[in-house]
Amino acid sequence: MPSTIIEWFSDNGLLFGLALLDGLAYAALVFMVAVGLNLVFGVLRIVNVAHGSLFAIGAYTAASIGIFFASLGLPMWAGYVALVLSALLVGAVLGPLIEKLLLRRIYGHEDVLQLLVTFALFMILEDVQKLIWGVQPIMQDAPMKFLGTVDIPFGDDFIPFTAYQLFVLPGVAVATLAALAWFLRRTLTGRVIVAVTTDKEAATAMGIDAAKIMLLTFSFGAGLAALGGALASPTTSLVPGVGASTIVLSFAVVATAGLGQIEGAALTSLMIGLGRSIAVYFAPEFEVVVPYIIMVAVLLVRPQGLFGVLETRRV
Amino acid sequence: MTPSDDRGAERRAGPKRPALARETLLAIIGALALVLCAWAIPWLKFVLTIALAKGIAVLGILLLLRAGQVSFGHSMFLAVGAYTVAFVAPGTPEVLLLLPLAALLAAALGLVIGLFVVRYRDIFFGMLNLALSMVIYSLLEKMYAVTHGTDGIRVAGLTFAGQRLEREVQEWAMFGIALTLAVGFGLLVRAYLGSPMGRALAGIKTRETRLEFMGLSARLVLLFAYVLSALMGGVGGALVAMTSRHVTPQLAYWTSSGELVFIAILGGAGSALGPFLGATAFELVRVYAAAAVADAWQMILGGVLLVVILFAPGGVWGILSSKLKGRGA
Amino acid sequence: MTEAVTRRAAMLGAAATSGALLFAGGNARAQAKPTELRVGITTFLSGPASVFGVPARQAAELLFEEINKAGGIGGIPVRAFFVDEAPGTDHLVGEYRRLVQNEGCQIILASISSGSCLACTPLSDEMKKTTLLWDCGTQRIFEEGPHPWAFRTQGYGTPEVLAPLLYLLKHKPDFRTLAVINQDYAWGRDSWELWKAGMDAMKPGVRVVAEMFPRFGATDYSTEVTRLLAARPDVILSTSWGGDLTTLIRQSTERRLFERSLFVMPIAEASLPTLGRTMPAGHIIGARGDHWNNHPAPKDPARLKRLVDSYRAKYNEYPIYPVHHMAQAISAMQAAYAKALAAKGAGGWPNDLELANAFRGLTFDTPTSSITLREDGQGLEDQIVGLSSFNDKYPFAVPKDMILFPAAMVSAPVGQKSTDWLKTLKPDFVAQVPAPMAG
Amino acid sequence: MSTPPVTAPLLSAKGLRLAFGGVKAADGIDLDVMPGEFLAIIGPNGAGKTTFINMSTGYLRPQAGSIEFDGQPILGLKPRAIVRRGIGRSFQLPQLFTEHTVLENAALAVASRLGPWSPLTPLLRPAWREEAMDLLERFGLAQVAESRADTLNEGARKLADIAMAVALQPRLLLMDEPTSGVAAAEKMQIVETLVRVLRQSGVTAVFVEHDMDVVARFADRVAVWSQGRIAALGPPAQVLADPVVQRDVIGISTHA
Repeated sequence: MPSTIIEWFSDNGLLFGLALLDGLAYAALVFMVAVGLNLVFGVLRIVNVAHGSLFAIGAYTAASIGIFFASLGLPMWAGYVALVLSALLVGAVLGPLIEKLLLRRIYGHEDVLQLLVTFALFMILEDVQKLIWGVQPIMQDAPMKFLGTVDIPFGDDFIPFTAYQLFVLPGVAVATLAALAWFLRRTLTGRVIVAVTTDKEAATAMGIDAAKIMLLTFSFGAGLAALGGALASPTTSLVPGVGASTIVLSFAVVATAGLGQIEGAALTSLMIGLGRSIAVYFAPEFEVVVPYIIMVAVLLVRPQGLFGVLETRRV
Repeated sequence: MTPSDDRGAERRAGPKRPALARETLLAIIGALALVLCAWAIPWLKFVLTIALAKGIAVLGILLLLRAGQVSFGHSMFLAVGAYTVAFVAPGTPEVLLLLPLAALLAAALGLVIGLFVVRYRDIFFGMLNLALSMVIYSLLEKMYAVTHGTDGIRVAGLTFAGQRLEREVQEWAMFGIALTLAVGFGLLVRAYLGSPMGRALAGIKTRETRLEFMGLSARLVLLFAYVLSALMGGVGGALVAMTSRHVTPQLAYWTSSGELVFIAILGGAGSALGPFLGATAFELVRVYAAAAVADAWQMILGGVLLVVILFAPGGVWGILSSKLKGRGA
Repeated sequence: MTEAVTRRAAMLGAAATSGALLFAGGNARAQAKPTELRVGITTFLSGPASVFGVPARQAAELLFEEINKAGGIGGIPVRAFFVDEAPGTDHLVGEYRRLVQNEGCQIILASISSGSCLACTPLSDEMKKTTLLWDCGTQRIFEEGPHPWAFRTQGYGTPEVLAPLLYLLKHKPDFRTLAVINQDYAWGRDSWELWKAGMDAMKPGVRVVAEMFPRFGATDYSTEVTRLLAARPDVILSTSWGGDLTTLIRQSTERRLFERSLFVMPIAEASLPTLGRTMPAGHIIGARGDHWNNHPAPKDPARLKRLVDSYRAKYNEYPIYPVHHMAQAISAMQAAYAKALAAKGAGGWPNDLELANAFRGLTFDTPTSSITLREDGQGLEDQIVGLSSFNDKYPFAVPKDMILFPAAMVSAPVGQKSTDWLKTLKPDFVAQVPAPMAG
Repeated sequence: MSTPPVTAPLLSAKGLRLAFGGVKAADGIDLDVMPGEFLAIIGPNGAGKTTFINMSTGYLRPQAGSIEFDGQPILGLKPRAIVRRGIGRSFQLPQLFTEHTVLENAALAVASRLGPWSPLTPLLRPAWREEAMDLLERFGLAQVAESRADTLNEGARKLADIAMAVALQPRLLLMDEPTSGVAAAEKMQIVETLVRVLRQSGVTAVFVEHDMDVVARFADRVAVWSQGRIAALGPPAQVLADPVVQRDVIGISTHA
């Protein structure tokens, strides 16, 4: 058995490299969803189960707008406009709506109640999606088709990768990470968000309008979820239930990353993305449990998460 | 009785006694109502048995909620109990053996997992439970040769104290066992929550540090509750398997765990009666919602949950007990 | 809450008690003719499998409407009670009981998912209620024990896998390597087991270069596609369906995997309308039956056209195979009632046992062919497999070079387990494959 | 083992050092607490007073040094093990179980001393209830026994917090600012109650205090903390009269 494994390695060393490329694209998608969830958790201290629904709605909206643009005869690059529009729409309309109508009423309640409000919202939105978009798979892949493929050499063979997955997804993820880091560290609003994440009482005592910051952060997180969904939509078919599997993965990322930590979310997403794609080659049976094993392993060593700050209770 | 009189009476008798009376009264009414329902509407007997079984599992959620912890993976113990029945029943179909076995195995798993997760609090506690339940879910799904994957396993014919019963009688037997166990575990949890162990458990929610400075190990206190809750989860799962006679990995999926937490809040975390009120309400709402609008039942359930949290955070128990209180019972 | 329950209890109590009495009276009692024929239908109305479940529900609504317009069955109207399979088995078995004990359904059309069927079928034995398995494909149902009250009004996994396999052996006999990428659930695993047993028996020595079972409902296959691109298998088998299959096909097309390997997709039909022109041509596609829109020689062309046209007119989409499977179950139900009513004579109404007996050995017509229910309850449905192609008539791929596999040829004989039977097949079995159909 | 000489300290800390980042919270602390004495700790905020209590109770671990209790090293033990050896503590911010009644708080402390218990024994069984009530009476809290702990005023919460520590029957009690946050009018009364109970129980006490009147009246000795060190140690009259202490410590702390 060991000898066959070594053989496998010598045969598939190059393939291993390809797996890393795949893992990168997957990590990018995971990051886009998880970072929004983590940001929202950091400020609102609510584990937003409905984040997965926002992802799904973002994806559906992007596809719908894309299909509408195509029906107008707009060129293929208009698909990218559709992606951004969808994220803006969800972030600017649905986000504030949910925050103002629902979440605002339960701030300060017990954690479990806050969690369940978003769980209830998740259940409702699942059916709403079905009522709006039906159950048949919806697809709109203009943004992916627009850029075509890139051939990556592989021994004396070559492997076509879509430029979208190779460049656009990781590119947007890195840009998002950089923009977020800049926003949180260099702008006033960003620093206020960080202040609220670190110590809400102190921040409020300093005269920060926490309500405004929470509204802003939630809408922003909703927009990020929708952008994640929109980015995923060109490569995948949208069916009911896509939100449920996304959110459970994002939970794992948030807990592993450390609460409210965007760099942590990035690193965790990368670990999960690479871990998963390597598992597809090494041990496909473990593909599904990879994120959870990573999470358990990280928390064993660092109980506060990768980038989390250990909170010592003052007595 | 004016409000001030009411308060005065309560102080003299201690606040516990009227609550106890309300709880007992409600429990008796509830049990009678269940029996009556099961008798009047035969198919509801099945739904109510499932509700009782889930109620027992939700008692476990209630324990952890008392410590301020939410397990978003508790249905893994339900699944362990259910799969124990499915695997063992072909060889040993005796219900009276299967139930303790399922309880034991679930408690053993609870001990192993508990030793790990009681070191964590809040979101980490919740998410670790979620992660571990997803691992168990994946195992049940992936080990196709053993578990038949998502197809699940049909539970073989069962015997009750050596007797193989007719369908109608067996349904009553299962209902009776579930009701008896529900009452038994309800009393157990009630006593436990009133004991120093239970009060210390509740202390984890408000002042965990103090526990340590009283010479107690908060982790040990939580571990005990965790194992007990796993045990009840196993019993609930075994009852679900014996009633529905078919088990699938779905039992361990995270939405099933969410459902258990949902039931706990719907019923109200204030009383050991809450889980059963919640489970009954949940199953009935689900069944009638599904019958009324087969493709939007989720929305109705979600709506009910929202209304309960926003307008009656005490859950069904909170509504009923305040009504009874209003009548001066 | 309590009040509502009590009121409901009083209301239902009467119905339920009479139901229980009927039940207790059992099959010997003469059955009074009801005022309506209540049919319970379990199908996926939410979750990923609703891509099948909802069209089937629509088909049932359409057809019931037609039947009632034409005077119902035996002079009484039919009424459907739909139940969602998605919440899980424990919920479903409760719903089955509700349909029988509370709603008073006389017949149940059960289930898309194998898990649901495996849970409902034993229940049909216990409750002695005729149950038509209208869509689930697991071979385990009738091969692991008798179920006298259950009938499957369509084919099942074995013919649905064997037919495409035979087509492949005929179309591309010289393939040497194969990879499989199936959804990770019962059907994905079972279909691979069936395929492997048949392939190893009829063409030993094929090297399986990758066995992948991605998560059910997976949204990204780029890693799997990379692996398949690098492995360059001659043939790629995928029995996936729904959103999973369309995603797999799109990601594979974009990266030209279809140019490197020949795909065999036994359940592609349901995804073709969604895929439109994205579907590559020249790959082996199946439909879980013979009900293709472009069937060259349907038994009743007018009926097929009517079904397709009325479905399209009402729902603005082409019917996919679950629509046909639902229609088959309803046809079977109509035929069985006709048979039972004829046996009873004027004014009579079949009781549960008489109804079940009417199904045994029943032959009923479908728009494309006719189906016979064997003595074990399994229906014999012909299979048509072909190569994906495009023509002017349809905005999506349809098969060409179609081969019709008679049901009896590709089904395991009564009493034999499919995998055992498939292992007994010989390489020369391929010689029995009929020639492609004309047209 | 023979009876220890009367002069043996109950708690003996030697060379304790602990720094948080650049801040030296303990920079070579040497302190002996003698049996039966009341030792007051004074000093400006941030001088490391609470850190000393936290180190002595196992909540923080010093980077260097040793602590012995009753001649036994206790460094590295968990708080609950140290509690079981007889060091109790109270908190600057009272650590009560806010959703429990005061009686339950006290009874839980009593029960945890007498544990382990069966999970079926009620917390308010007669024996525990009586002892808890007795304790509350001694602290003057009997009136509020049935009230939820989060409904009490600050003074009562402080007393309840200390009562819970006393319920464990410690030999040494470390109190972190027992009168902070308490209205000036109540302060003396609270301290008097406290001292009476502690003297009755024969408990040795160390308490951090900002009110020099309280210190002067009740402490046997005073230790002055400054930047992680003990700047002065001795009888109150002597220490409080020291001009350096008056300028650096009292001047600041009376304003705190």
